[in-house]
Amino acid sequence: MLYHTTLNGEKKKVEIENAGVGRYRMRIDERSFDVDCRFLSDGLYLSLLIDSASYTVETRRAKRPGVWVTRFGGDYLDVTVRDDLEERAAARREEEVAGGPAVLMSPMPGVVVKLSVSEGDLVEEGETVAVVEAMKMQNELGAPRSGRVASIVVTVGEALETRSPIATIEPVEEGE
Amino acid sequence: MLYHTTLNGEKKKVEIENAGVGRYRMRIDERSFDVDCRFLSDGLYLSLLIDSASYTVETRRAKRPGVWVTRFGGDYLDVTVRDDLEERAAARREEEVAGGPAVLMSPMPGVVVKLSVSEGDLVEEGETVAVVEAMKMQNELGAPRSGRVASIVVTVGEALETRSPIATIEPVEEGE
Amino acid sequence: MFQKILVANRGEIAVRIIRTLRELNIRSATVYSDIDRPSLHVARADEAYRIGPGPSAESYLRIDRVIDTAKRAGADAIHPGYGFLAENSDFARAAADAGITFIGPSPEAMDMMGNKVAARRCMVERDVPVIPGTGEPVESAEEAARQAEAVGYPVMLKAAAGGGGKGIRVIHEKEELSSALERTRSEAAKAFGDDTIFLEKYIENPRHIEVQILGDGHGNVIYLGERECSVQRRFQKLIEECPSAAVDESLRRRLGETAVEAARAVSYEGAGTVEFVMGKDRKFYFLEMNTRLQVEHPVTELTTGIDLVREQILVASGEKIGRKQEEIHLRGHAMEFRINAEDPSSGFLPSAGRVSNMHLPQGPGVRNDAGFYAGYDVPTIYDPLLAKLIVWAENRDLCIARSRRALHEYSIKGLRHNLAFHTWTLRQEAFIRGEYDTHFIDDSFRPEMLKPAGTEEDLARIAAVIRAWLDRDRMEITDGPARGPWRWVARREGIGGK
Amino acid sequence: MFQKILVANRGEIAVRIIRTLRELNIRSATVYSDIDRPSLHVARADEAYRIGPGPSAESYLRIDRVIDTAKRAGADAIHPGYGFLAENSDFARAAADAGITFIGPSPEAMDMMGNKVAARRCMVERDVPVIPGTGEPVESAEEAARQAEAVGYPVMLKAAAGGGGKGIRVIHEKEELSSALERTRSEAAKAFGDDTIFLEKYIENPRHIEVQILGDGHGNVIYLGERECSVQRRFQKLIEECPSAAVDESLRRRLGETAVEAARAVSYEGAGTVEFVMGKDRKFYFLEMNTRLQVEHPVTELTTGIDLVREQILVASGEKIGRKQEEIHLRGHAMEFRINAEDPSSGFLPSAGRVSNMHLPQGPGVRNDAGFYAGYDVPTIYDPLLAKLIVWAENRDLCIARSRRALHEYSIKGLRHNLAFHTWTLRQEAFIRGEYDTHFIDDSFRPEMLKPAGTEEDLARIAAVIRAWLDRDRMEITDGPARGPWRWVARREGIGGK
Repeated sequence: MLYHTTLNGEKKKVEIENAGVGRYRMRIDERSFDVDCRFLSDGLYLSLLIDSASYTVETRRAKRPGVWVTRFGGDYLDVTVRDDLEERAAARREEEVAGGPAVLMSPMPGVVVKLSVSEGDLVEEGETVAVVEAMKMQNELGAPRSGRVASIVVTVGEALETRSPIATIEPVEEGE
Repeated sequence: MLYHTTLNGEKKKVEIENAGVGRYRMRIDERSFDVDCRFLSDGLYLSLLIDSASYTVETRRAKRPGVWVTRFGGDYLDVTVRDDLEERAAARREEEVAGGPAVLMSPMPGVVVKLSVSEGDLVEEGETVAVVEAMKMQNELGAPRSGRVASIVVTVGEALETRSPIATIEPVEEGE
Repeated sequence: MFQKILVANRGEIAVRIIRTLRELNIRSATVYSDIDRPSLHVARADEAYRIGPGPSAESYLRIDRVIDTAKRAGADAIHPGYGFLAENSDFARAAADAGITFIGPSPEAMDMMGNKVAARRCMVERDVPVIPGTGEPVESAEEAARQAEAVGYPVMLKAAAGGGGKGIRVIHEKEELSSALERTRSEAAKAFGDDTIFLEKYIENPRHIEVQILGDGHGNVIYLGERECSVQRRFQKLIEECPSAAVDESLRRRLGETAVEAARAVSYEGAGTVEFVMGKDRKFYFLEMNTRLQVEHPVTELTTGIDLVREQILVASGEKIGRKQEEIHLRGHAMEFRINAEDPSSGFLPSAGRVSNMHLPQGPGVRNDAGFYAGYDVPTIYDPLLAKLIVWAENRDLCIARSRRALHEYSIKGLRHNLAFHTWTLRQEAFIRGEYDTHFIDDSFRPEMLKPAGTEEDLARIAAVIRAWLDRDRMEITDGPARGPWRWVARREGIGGK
Repeated sequence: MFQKILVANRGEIAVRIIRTLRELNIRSATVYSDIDRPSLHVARADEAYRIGPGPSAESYLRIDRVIDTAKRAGADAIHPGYGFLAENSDFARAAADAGITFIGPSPEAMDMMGNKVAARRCMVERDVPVIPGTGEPVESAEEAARQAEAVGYPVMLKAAAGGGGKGIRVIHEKEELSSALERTRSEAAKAFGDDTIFLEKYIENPRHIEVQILGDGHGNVIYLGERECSVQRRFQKLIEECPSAAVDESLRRRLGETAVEAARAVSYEGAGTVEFVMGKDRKFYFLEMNTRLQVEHPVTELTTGIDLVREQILVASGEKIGRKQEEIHLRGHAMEFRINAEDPSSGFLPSAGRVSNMHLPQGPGVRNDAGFYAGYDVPTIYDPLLAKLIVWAENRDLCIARSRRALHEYSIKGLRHNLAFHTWTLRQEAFIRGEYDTHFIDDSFRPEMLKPAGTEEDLARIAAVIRAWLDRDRMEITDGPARGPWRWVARREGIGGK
């Protein structure tokens, strides 16, 4: 079966065949690998032997569809893995979103201690929109895209949950 | 509710009332205790505060019905806990068993390397009946009761599972 | 000796203190807020008492409740840990009033060291070097110019009400001073509502070096080597070392003797830390004294072999320090890594949630001081320190190699943490050479550096693909035991599944 | 230096060696039998190669397969660990023939020390003390009487074919000797089919003391202190200490110098251990030399600060030992507890099964060398050593206190183990005083001693009753996550449950 993968922005196609229980034959570009794969700790870790090289891998689904956060040793990688069908669906989704507004959400539970912009302000991507206090730390939350602040839906002092919406930034037309 | 408990051969009655979520009021003899009880690690450990004294307890069901193996700190205790109904059933069971034959079973997987007795032999409780090798160690298995070896159902070299029967010892009548 | 000690804290430090109490055969009692009922310190203590709702202002910071609990538990001493009430002299006084020993210095020593201006004055009297500067607010541009000339450029203008790096301006040349003063003053007025400004010498390439000291009630004060704490992000320490790569034997002695002098100035009893800032010229200046156990005390324990919590308790019980200065030897090298529930890939945002699984590193030279366990729900209302990894080896190079190995073994699942940040730090040339200062992280760390390139990319692809592949076969393997056909296959092969 | 080393072992020792390889930046390869595919050493190594079916005779003991694997992996050295092929000189020769460095002494040194009679003769030539006795079989009662007179009573008669404490008889007086010889001879003939008997001095209250030595290929040999290994059950070591409570500075020097002499006798290269038996008169005698890393090497590492596996590798690569004898200092005290999958409450029967959960002790002075993890199925076909707990403290008393604390924290669920046995040992007066010999456990341990009495009885009742109570409410809480109403309640209170 063929998969579309993305890692650090680079896309590659990967071909996988089943080669016995827990065994796979994989092809990436011109290279191919034998993979022996077992679960440890009741499925929490994956032990891979890839052409005899041993890796203990942690992996979990990210929030975005088709994305896996994977750890080898000390490093974490975000990898997208999609089959043909999913790849086409994702492409459609991206097209629709590209021109649309983006919502800034709180990445953790906390309390709004400051709003740095007002509705109607123009912001650059990454510019601070709000400051949220959690675990005794003040955290500056930046705009998810450049554009105009279309709405702010929280007030200072308000308690937020993870993924509570804070503000919506809409794109600004060229020459506007 | 009233429970019959046995610890190290000593029997006691324990009365328990529910006193809120995860809270109990207990009475043993003339002493009574407030108990606050929470699970840690998804139910694998129990944190108890008994009149503010803190215990982290591991406990699991033993093979015998109504018996719990419980650990506080470094110590392990076998405790029987039965309600009235179970207590009566257990008493009946014990009566039936007392005069009957007992089966020696392998406590672990292994291989029979020696049989120390033959069918018809008289043995004392604890006397070696068979030697089973497991994990490179030879383990002497003793008779579960005194009596006569009624049957031996394994041969030297045979592989055993946990709880495989090895021999049956039947009681010898007084004066026989 | 004490019979029972109340540990008035939570998290890893409460667990760590309880360990030493158990080793001393002293009964441990502790306190917990409602949200902390399932916390590790409650399970590890001999006794635990509810002290109020989750927010610390209603629980761990309530002097009255802590003292009442100590009385109720029949504790004859209180160990405050660090943070919360540890440097609160009112708390120390309340304990004394209740007839309970406070494990720490006298309230007077705490007050003196808690007041920056008074502490500075006290140090100057004792010839302990302080950063050259006014010590008093700057009133005019002329005065500023005169003082700047006296201490030598570069100088720093500091808003009295600032802190955490805010309200600060560095001036390299005389010509800049006057306008800089104006700007700093007006910014301070705007930001803090207070335009008081101090001037002091600006220390270039500053290192944060601190000295562990130990005093008793019999006039003995010794020092137990230094700690290098310059790996900081926005004034938060992240990695600490003992010894410092910038300190040799003779400098160590001078630092140590200066710290002892500072401690003697306030008749210090117990364990304390004298913090210095050291410039690239190896001149050092008193910053402040922390009148408590430090988060990073384990690096000192591993190199000196001394249990500092034990020493605190012995001294508080009236014993003399059982060792002389010349008996203190540093052996090898130790590093501490603070494992925080915060995500270095997105601005170190705090993370919270359930630890679905964890694996602590083990083996030679590895110490874990952890305050969490698999299945624990990390609350958001306290500080994000989950655990400390402390590594010892024969020398600094081996300690770095061993730390890399330990971090490679370390795994925490279920919430974001900063393990990858520590791995990154251990790869930086400046860190490896030991040539870094307190600006190191803020100047050189970028979140995107956590995403490595190289051959592991291919492997990551493969792993991810396998996961997808398995998932496709309806194998439920995220965040829980493997179920479904894989489990059945595993059993058939005798490798898993009950 | 080596680029890649094959670790020809499994379990905790393979994991421990792999750790040092990672710290040295040497690539690690290892081997596994079919049943060991999910074992920890496979996951921790950089590379892993299948070597055959489960039984060691078909995998870990197959010299041909191990050598082939080393070649296939491109390893330039092999570390054998302990057990399996570690003391097999044919293996060492096969490695040399394949152009691969064997990390250990020369095959000649292994052969000499592997032959007890030859080793004894070699030691006698070097004036290393051996147990006074015949060294040759006893032919007649007259000869026995003459020899017994020469070495002094009590003496021991030993069947040549015996072992593990069997075929031994102790004779205290001359009058008993002749008939005892007859009986021992006839029993030996019956039990072992060989009536050869040796006579030697019987050492009363024997302690098993061993000395760690380290030699290089440049004629340097140093000793790294002793280890006390007298806590044994049927000749299996269970607890080891460094230093020994029975050894003072001057005795340590004599033991060490004697061990170095023994090692020099065979031009020893690498890490090795010279075992002595020591009587209550503190006279010691050579027993044998183990030409490999010992299970209990970590207690030496913790007190000397030296990584022995690292030293082995450096020496094998041709380096000189980087330290002189006078630079070796013992600091503090260390104890090792072997955590075995065996049940002390029923005759130490081996246990096997899945580790359903575990919690390793942490904090100051605690080192874990573990070969298992939560979810691991412990196989029955290898030795029962799951892990080692190694504890360091400033002195022996503190080390005992800390070990108790660590064992209190230690938890393994899902199979039987000997943690409770270690807790028992730490309560014994003889052990606490350090006055014990190799008979200590066999003489004083009874399984029923593991069941304590006291106030905890009541509490155990309560705990058990609560369990029963919860169970009654249909709360499924055995061996798995809490489910059902309790989970719901927990969530409502914000203390658990996702």
